[in-house]
Amino acid sequence: MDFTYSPGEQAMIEEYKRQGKILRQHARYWEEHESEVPPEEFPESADNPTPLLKLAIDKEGDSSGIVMGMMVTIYNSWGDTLSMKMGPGALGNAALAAAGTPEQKERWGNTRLAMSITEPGCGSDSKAVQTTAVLDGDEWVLNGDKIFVTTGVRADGVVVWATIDKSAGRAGIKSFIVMKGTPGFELVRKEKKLGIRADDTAALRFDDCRIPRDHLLGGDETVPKAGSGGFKGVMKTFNMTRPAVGAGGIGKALASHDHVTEQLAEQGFEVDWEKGRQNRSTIEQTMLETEADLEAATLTVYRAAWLSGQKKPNNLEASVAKSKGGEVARTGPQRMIEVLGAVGITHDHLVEKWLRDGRISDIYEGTGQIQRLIIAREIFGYTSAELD
Amino acid sequence: MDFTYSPGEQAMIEEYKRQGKILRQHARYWEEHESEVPPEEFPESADNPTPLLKLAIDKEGDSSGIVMGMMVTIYNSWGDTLSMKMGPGALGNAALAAAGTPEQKERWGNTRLAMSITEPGCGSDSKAVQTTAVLDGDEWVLNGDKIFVTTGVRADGVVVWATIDKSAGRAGIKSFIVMKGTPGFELVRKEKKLGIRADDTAALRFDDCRIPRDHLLGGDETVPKAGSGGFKGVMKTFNMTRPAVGAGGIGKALASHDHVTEQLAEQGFEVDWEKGRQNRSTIEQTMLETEADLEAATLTVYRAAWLSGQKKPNNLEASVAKSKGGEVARTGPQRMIEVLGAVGITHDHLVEKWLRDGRISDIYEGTGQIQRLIIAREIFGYTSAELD
Amino acid sequence: MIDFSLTEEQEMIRDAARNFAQNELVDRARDADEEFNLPEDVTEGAWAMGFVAGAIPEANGGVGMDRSPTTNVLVLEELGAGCPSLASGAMSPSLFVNPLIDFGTDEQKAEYLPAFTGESFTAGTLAMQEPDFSFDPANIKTSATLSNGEYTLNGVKRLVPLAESSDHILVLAKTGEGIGLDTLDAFIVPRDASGLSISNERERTIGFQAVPHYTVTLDNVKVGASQRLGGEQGIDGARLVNSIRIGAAALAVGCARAATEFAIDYAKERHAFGKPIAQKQAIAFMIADMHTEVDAMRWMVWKAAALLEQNHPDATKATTLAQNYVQRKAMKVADDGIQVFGGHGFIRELPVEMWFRHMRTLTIIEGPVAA
Amino acid sequence: MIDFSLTEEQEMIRDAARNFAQNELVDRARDADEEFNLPEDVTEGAWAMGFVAGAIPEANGGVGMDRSPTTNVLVLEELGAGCPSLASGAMSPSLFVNPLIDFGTDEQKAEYLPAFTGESFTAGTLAMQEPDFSFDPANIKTSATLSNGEYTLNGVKRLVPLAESSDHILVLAKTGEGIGLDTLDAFIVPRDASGLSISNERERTIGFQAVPHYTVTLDNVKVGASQRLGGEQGIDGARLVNSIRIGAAALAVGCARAATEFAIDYAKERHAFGKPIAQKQAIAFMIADMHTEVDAMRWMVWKAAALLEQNHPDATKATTLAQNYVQRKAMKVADDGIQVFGGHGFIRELPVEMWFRHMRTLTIIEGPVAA
Repeated sequence: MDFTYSPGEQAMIEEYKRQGKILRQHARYWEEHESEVPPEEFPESADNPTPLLKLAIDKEGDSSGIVMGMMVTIYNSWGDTLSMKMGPGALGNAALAAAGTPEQKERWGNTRLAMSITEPGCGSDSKAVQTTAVLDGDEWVLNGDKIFVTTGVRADGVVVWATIDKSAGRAGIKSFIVMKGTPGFELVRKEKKLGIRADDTAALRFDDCRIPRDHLLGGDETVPKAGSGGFKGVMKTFNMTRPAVGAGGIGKALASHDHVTEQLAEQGFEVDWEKGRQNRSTIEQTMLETEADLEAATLTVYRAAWLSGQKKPNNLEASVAKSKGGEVARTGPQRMIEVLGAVGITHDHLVEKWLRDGRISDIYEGTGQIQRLIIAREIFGYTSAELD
Repeated sequence: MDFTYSPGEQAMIEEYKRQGKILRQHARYWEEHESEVPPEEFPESADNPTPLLKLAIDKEGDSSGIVMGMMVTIYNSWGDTLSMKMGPGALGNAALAAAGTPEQKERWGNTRLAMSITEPGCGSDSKAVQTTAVLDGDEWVLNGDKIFVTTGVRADGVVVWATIDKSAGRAGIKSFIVMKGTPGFELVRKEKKLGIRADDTAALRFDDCRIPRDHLLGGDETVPKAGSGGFKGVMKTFNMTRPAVGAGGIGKALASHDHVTEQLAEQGFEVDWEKGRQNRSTIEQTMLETEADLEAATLTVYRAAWLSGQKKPNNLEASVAKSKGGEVARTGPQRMIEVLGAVGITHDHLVEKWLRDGRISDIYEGTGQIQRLIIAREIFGYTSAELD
Repeated sequence: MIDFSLTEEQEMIRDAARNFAQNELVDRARDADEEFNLPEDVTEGAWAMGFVAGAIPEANGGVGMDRSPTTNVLVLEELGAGCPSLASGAMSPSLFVNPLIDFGTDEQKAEYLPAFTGESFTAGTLAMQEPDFSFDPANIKTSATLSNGEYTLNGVKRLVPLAESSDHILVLAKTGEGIGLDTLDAFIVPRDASGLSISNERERTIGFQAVPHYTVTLDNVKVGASQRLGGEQGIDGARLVNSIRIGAAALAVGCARAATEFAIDYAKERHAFGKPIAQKQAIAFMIADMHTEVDAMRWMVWKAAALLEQNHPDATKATTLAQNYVQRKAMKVADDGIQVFGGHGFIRELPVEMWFRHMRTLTIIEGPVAA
Repeated sequence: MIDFSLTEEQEMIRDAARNFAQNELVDRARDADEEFNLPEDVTEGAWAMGFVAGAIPEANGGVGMDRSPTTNVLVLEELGAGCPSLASGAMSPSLFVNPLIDFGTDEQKAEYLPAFTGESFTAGTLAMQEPDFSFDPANIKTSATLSNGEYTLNGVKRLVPLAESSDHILVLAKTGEGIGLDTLDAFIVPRDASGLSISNERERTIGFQAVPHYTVTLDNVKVGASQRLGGEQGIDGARLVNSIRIGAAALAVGCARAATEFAIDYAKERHAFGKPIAQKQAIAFMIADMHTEVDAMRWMVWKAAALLEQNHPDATKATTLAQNYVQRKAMKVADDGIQVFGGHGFIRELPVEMWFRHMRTLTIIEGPVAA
């Protein structure tokens, strides 16, 4: 049992924070210019190599890679939604890596692939996917509308969900790789959002879009009967994604809390950890309770990741982490604005932005409600038919 | 628009509080002696006539009778679950008054009748009543188990729900008057409870219990088809009961808040209404937020009652009031114990008792969850089949 | 007497406000927010309805309706249900006019109120907020020092609506020491007073983007003793602050109501997992709670307004309770309002994310209007 | 390194504690509570498991296992899941023993610890709570004044478990001035010391009725300087208080877990409106949140215990955060635990109402055991 960061992790986190503060100087600009796509690399990136390099100090005491991935996600999110230097991949690349054939990985491994699941008529209900893929000779013909495609503008292509057999429900849903420029594949718009405005979120349309037969991810054209084995394969990759989305939410809330802590410290105010509740001020109590909530959420994220590192199932814990992360992303920045008072709603501080940015955390990758459904099914041992 | 109490109401409330403090001197004794039934009348009652007499001062400015009934309920509950002098009736009498034939009212009007609905297998789901009443010649034969019968020990008889036609669902449920001493009618036990221990709560059994045909309340033996008209008649009487149960919960929470306010005042502590949030102590903020919650709940109760006084439908508002009253009965005393600290969990104060007593408010007459179902159906315009 | 009834006149005014809000505000709200624009026809339309100036006494050229906080909260709820941001922009002159009516000397009323009796919208405003995180009207930092029959004002005011277009700004300041709302004073300061500066840039805020807010700095601004609102007697600081806090709360109730009604409609239409999401308890209960809190908040605001109207000694307590309750619950309603819509709630197309931003504004600043 | 793994030894001890709790506590809990009785076989059974005395050094006649707060919280969660009240009664000697191990001088250990190495349960206790509503261990009121090599203790202590049957009471007091946990001192006071009185009546409490608690009054109680725990150096007050707070939190996690598991089983069996109530989202989500918070609370407690074990400078912060979180969430879990059962939850037959009372006790008193 250990809950301390290794010196290397500590150094990495500090470096993420230091670089995050640099990125924050760009944050307002790219939020204001949401119709543009931020650069792949900021000018400062040359002098600021990835904080992961700080880890070398102390390999012995480091956490497992998956847990460390959560730290990275939290403190990456802590700075801003911007990245000093964009990584090469996107969400679709994870799907490619997980489910692609060797040929597919070889062919598209170096492209940036977005992931396109959601449709105007279906949010969390992924089995309601209406986009169709019909095999016509050696080509799939795709038709349908997709929304909320993260990185959909910047990406080279997308991994898109479509059904090849509506009657089969989830089992009929397959993933296809469609590259930009394919006729019939249209980038409809870049969404204007409450927060994470610098992140690109696209709406796409497939209108008799024809792709070669071998663009079906994994290559398996069969539709399993009744059972949802095919779907479960997809759900499995979520076990890492849900804690990560929770971690992103925690990052925003933590940024708000850290910022307000600094602001208060400038006025000589500090939480006294020894003093009892009865003798605290309201501000002190608010700061303390918010930090407790953040700590709780963070530990559930680490727990879900740690299990995964131990090769233990974490479907339940992944949803616990996601629901807690989503919750603090809502309540944390809200309360921090209350502590700041009226200036908290102005652009004097980034807290109002973090409230808007973080608000998505309880929505995407399954709303808090969907997470509770998953948790409840797990603890009751129910199928999705028994509890929906 | 007016939200002040008339001088008469003010005097009545003060008198309820004064007498309530006398009753509190008996509170621990009767809680400890839960197997006994408290007296119909306490010795002090001779010198303490009903606080309603205080109203005479100022009839002009008084609230409508139904609203005033809620004040009475709140401040009756404020003292203790004990009454200086028991009223003559019980819940079953209200049903008799609302649905009885003139002959029935004449015959049983002066007896104390409990109301018996709930069964071990059905809580909020009243259409699941399993107790049967079968007409055999000129007699109804009742069979079944009943629980949670308020005043069931003290009462002279009960108004009991039984189905005369299971296939008809709610429409088949009728009310019957069964007096104590009827063969086959057994008082199984007096329940031991978390709180309101001085209140008697009985479990009853009907084992081939035969009653004359004219003991069917209202005398209507027909079973309406499909529609739930028969049931709706019963639900209507609830529109007064739900706000009243909410009011009872508020009484307990208010008692806790008033008590702690007094305790704090003794130590020179008072909430400053002018000071802003940023400058309050945690205790001050807790006292203030609890009072705000109490005020909100109280106003929803008054609103539901006021509508009823205006002969306007209040099914929605009755459930709003019940859900808010049930909520503050849980959170109010909990927080007040937190303010008192460790002595708050001891018998030094009655607050721990009010927490236990009040806990029932979010359960009986429909749990908070059932109230939300009713609210949701009303605002969506859904039937109980559409939202269950 | 506990009485929730409205007078016939109140019902009429409320209905008129509702019509105006639904017809003139709802459809304008999104563009106004995105374009940082307070449309002139909106301010003129509200002006024509008499919401602001109706209570200016006949003696000062007004129509002399009752100065009624209860009527005002009815109007403000309706306007808030249309768009709290546009409503606050259109109603911000009430921050100047109502305190003048309530506390002004006859001379002050005669001098400053007639400007607001014309047919066209006239801006007027009040400067309250300060940059300090522990800002508290009961312990305001802006000072007014009396010397040689003149007051010298010093301090920084934030988020002053329409400061740029108002001829006069009512500045809250403290003439003495101590803590409490009775330490408050208000000064009628001309916008072009020497030492007063208005920020070039509008303040950027999470919500209320249609309303121009400015930082106003007072650097040894000198005003005559006659500019002190209420003259030698000064003002009832608690009453002024209560009126402002209740105004914000009433707008918040309206906005929360709109969010709830919008969620109800959407939940019945939107299908997931084979049926309307309204038929899912998780969604149904969330919206049921939204409805419940809108009700509860409204009665809290009504009570505070009624006590304020009666000049009841408990008015400050009722206002503080109502403000506290509304700040907690309205924000939750707006936040859950997004949740019902899932990802669609996050896009700047449906109004739900806008209401969320407006609500965060409304529940933080002490008040953009006076009830 | 973030690491949730347990050692093999910890897993073994935890499993043993689980077996003991499920077999020896669960069925005894209701009668013990109703009869205000701490059954001797329960205290003896727990004693035989070595939960209390295991860490007494070999030099003092003990078995000398590691003094491990992390192992202790594993045990306490399990015991709390059995019955937190019986657990606290059986483990209350830890309030005396663990501080002695942590802070005692060699002489003090040699004098007082051997009494706890026998085969039979030996009572020992600590007096912390005071009647003041603003009680705060960082600002304790009981005073210890040094004069002529003797300390004079004055103060009133509330809710001292097993005071009547303990030979010695560890009394928390302040020798100096100031605020902070470093102002704390502890004194080993014989129960029969002159000036010390134990209330005749047991304290009546909402929960934990099986455990005898007493008011202990110290009226000019004189003890030698050698009775000051830790001798001249005194104690690390923060570490002592942390250990106690973490102990209570661990019991609360166990109790909340029991309430959640019980609710899960019931919700799947109980039918209403034609199906198990677990299939209703309102109930399912409520229990899902109960599960989530039990998890979150547990990791908070683990972290605090791990930092305490490492004597990490952030241990006090972690403990305060864990205590705060557990106090809020565990109470909600226990309260919702009743709600799942409706009217049945209100009857003193199912354990849910008992857990609610125990939880209110656990989340208010600072700690009935030391981790």
